[in-house]
Amino acid sequence: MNTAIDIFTVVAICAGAAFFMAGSVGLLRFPDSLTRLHALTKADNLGLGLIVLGLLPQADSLLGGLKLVAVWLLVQLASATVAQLIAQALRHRGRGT
Amino acid sequence: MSVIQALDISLAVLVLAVAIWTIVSRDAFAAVVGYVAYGLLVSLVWVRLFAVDVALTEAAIGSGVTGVLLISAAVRLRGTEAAVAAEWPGAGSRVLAAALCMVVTAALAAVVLTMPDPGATLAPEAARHLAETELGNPVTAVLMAFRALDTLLEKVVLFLAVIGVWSLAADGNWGGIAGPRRATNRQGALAFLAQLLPPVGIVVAIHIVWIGANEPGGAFQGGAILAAMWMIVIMARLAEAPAIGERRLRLALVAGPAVFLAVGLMGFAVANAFLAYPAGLAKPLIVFVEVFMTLSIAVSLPMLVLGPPDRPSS
Amino acid sequence: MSAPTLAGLTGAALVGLGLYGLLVHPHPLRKLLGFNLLGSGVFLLFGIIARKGAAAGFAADPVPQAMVITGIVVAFCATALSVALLLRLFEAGGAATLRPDVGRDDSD
Amino acid sequence: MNFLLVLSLVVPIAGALLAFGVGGRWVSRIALATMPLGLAIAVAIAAGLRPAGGSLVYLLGGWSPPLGVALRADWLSALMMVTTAVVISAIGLFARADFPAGMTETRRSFAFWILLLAVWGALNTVFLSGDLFTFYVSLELLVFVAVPLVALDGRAETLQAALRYLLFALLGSVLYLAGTGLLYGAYGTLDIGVLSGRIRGEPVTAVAVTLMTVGLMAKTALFPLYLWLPAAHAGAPAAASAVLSALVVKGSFFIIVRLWFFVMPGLAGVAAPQLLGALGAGAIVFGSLLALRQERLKLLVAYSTVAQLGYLFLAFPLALDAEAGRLIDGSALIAGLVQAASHATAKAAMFMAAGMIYVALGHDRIAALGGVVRTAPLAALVFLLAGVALIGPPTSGVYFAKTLFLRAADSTHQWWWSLVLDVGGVLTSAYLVMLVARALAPADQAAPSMAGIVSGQQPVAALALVLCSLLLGLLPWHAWLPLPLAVTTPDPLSLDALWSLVWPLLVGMALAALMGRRQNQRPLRMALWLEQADHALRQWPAAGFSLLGLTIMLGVALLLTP
Repeated sequence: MNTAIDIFTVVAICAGAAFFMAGSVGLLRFPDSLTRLHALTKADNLGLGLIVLGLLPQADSLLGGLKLVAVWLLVQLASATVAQLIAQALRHRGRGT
Repeated sequence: MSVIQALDISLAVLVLAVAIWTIVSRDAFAAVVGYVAYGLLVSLVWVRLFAVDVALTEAAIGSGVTGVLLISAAVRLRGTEAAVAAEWPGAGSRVLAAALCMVVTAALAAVVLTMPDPGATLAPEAARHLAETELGNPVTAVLMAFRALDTLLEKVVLFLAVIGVWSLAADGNWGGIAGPRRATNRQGALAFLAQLLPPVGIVVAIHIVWIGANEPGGAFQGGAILAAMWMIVIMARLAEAPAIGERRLRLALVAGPAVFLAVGLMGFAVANAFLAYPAGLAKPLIVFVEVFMTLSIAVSLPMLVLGPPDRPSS
Repeated sequence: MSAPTLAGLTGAALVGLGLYGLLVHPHPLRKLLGFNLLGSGVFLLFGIIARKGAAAGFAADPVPQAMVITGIVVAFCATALSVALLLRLFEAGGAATLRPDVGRDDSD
Repeated sequence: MNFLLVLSLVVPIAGALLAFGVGGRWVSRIALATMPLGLAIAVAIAAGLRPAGGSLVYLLGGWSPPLGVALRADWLSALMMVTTAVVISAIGLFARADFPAGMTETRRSFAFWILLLAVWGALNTVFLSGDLFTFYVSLELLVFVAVPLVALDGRAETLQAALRYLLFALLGSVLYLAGTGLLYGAYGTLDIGVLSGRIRGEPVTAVAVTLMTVGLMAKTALFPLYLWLPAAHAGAPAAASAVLSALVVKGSFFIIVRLWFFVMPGLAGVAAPQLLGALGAGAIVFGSLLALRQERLKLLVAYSTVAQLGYLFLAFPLALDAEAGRLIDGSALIAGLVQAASHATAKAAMFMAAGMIYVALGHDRIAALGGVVRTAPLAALVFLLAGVALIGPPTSGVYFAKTLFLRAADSTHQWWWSLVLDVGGVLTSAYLVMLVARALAPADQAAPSMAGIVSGQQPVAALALVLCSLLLGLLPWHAWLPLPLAVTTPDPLSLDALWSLVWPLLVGMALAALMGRRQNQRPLRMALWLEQADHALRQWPAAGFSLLGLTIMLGVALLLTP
């Protein structure tokens, strides 16, 4: 049972890390700010989600698990807001580069 | 080389690379953004040093609040870099300065490399007396009991910094308001965040102050979170900062050091020394002081970030 | 090389970097960044001292940790006061320079 | 008795917090009400030292070092605390007119009075602390008091001076903090008493002490690290300049003394104290010569501070017992602290006088000082007396200190330091004589219309301070303090004493006369060179190089000490 949980954790975290990697590559390689933003937010949200998911079975208490979920939710909220603000600023300047 | 070691080395390389970037970058704004990232990386280093209290403080104050302050300054000072470009010392001087700085670094590195392991420590002493403070977190015990005077004086530093920033106001704006004005239009993502986040932030801050007695956390970290909540509300223009002449604001600012001082003086009467706590009441008294310290920190940090009042109160 | 030693060496390097930025960079805001780097380098030196002082069941000596927390708060206060001064100087003089002879009458 | 140590820092700080909370016109009243209390506490501590066996100790929170923090009072603390209390009280009296308690709260008054109380608390912490990290926190307190005081007038050049001061002082604090950390890492304690028993002559000690000392020298504005001082001290309001020049720079000096004489007296070696003394000598000569070249009165006084700070550092080589390689807390150290106390009182009075002259004339250009004797006779008198006090007539504290310095130079066979003392006296006389000549000249035109009126209380406060400095050598204060060795008051009426006042004055007069005759000609090449050097040292790159160079020199000197 424990081995199964550990394997689940490792797989989920690796998948999450892969999303982070993809997001970072997108940030560096995409041509303009809006697509970069797209790459970053999508990948980071999913990446962090998978990492939190992978860590959940490892939490030693219910409270610990809730804290992990809370971290994920807060990051969701913050990154959504920041993405929105950046996009607004870009539109305000009238260009997407 | 183990995985952990490889991670440690890459973290150190990353920290240094970002630090070099903040020094050599041509654009001040980019340098400041680099510094914020640097602060977060350094807090990871603190986690690796098993100093979670410090990591929390560094992330919240060293990177977070300092970051807000520096970014807004960099925005307002855009374009001033060109004006001082002529003041750069010549290439020869720069090389010489770099060489001299390297000597300092080399001396410190030599000290680090020759440091005995295990080194000199007060950890056993702190452990022996921890029970007397009725706390579980030794860092809080050092801050609030063993070296309480330093913490008290540091609260006075915070208080003086607020006075120093305020004293830069124009005479006509004394007693007035700093920071952005309140807007009637409450649309937009930031306003949404500023309405959603503070209740969560307040709960988290209270939690961090409360567990600070026994686990990593405490007044500094909790106060910084509360301050961040307030700053988001002000930046989203949902509310204005209070006028600096307002009595409530003044009292909130001095509450931390004043209550600490009062509890310390009470020690003369009930515990035979200044800043001593009577047996059995140490933990409640320390938490009591920390509550007021948190309040003062939560109010001081936004005041420092907003700067001197720039308009009279209406 | 152990994690604390590595952190200590990073700290030593940061001290040199920060010192260079603070002394050589002409722009006050960049000097301030240099000061903050210098400060955090010094704090990391405290970090290695704390970690090497691990004893009595504590993963790190609490005394240097407490000093660093105090130091971080003080460094923030210093940064805030510097920024406020710098912005006021910029407003009042229209320039953000530390050259003493700009707009002064005492140097002939 | 011991609880007085706590009160001496708590009372001013509590006053500052209270004044802030209450606000309005109560701010200055609370500050002024605190002053007699603080003065009484300082005197009580000084008087209590002898009966207590020489020192008083208070364990904060009941925790004993090394884990806890102790406050300690000895003769050094007592001397400096009483001086501070006297100077702050006089400044308080002086500042009542400049920072009035109006019906509505004003920015300047509010900030000034709270900062004045805070600086008192910070200085008392410096004088009483027995712990290296508490020193750090109190140093930061001093920075956060001093910088707003410099910027109080809000003009662009004072804001710039304040920013330069802040950045340089912060650099000093961080260097000090780095050294503190290294000492803790090596010896596991921050308590001065415990540390002095454990410290050894190792490389780590040399690196730590070097960083701490250089950081503190930057804060003390010891030559050549004075880039921030002239503009900062000359640009602040008179009462604030008095605080800064008289007291704030002494705080960091005091910590250097604690570090060298009480933490590591046996590890100083021979070269390092000589280096400190040489910097002091450089300050005396360079600062005095530059004071002679100033065109504004407040700047002259500021450069005179640069020079006078140099005397304090002569205590290091003169206290050295070369055979044992130890710093002895004997007559040279007493001389250094008496010099600090005399300079504090005289320089505060001098800045007050300069401020009153500024008010009375509407300017402080030295070339246009003519007629000041008629417009502001009392201010001119105070300025003259303060200048005389700095030269050192036989009853003054400066003379007392000089006698002890000379005695130490004699007994340690270091004649060159007595030469420095003589040159310093001559140059001080020269700029005073030059000022007197200017002041006695008839007024050029009718008195300018922008002149203001000096409040009646102000000259009294300044005069009281000047008298303290002038009589410090005569008063039997040393009978009260547990000094490490018995010192006798030099006889003020002896021929030697009179001669030692007269000859520097005569030579100074001759020098001033020579300079006056050259007034309309091209300045000497040396003077131009001097001004260029001064200009360079007040720029960041040169100051940075001096700082790094000094760090390396001091480090090498300490590393090579066997």
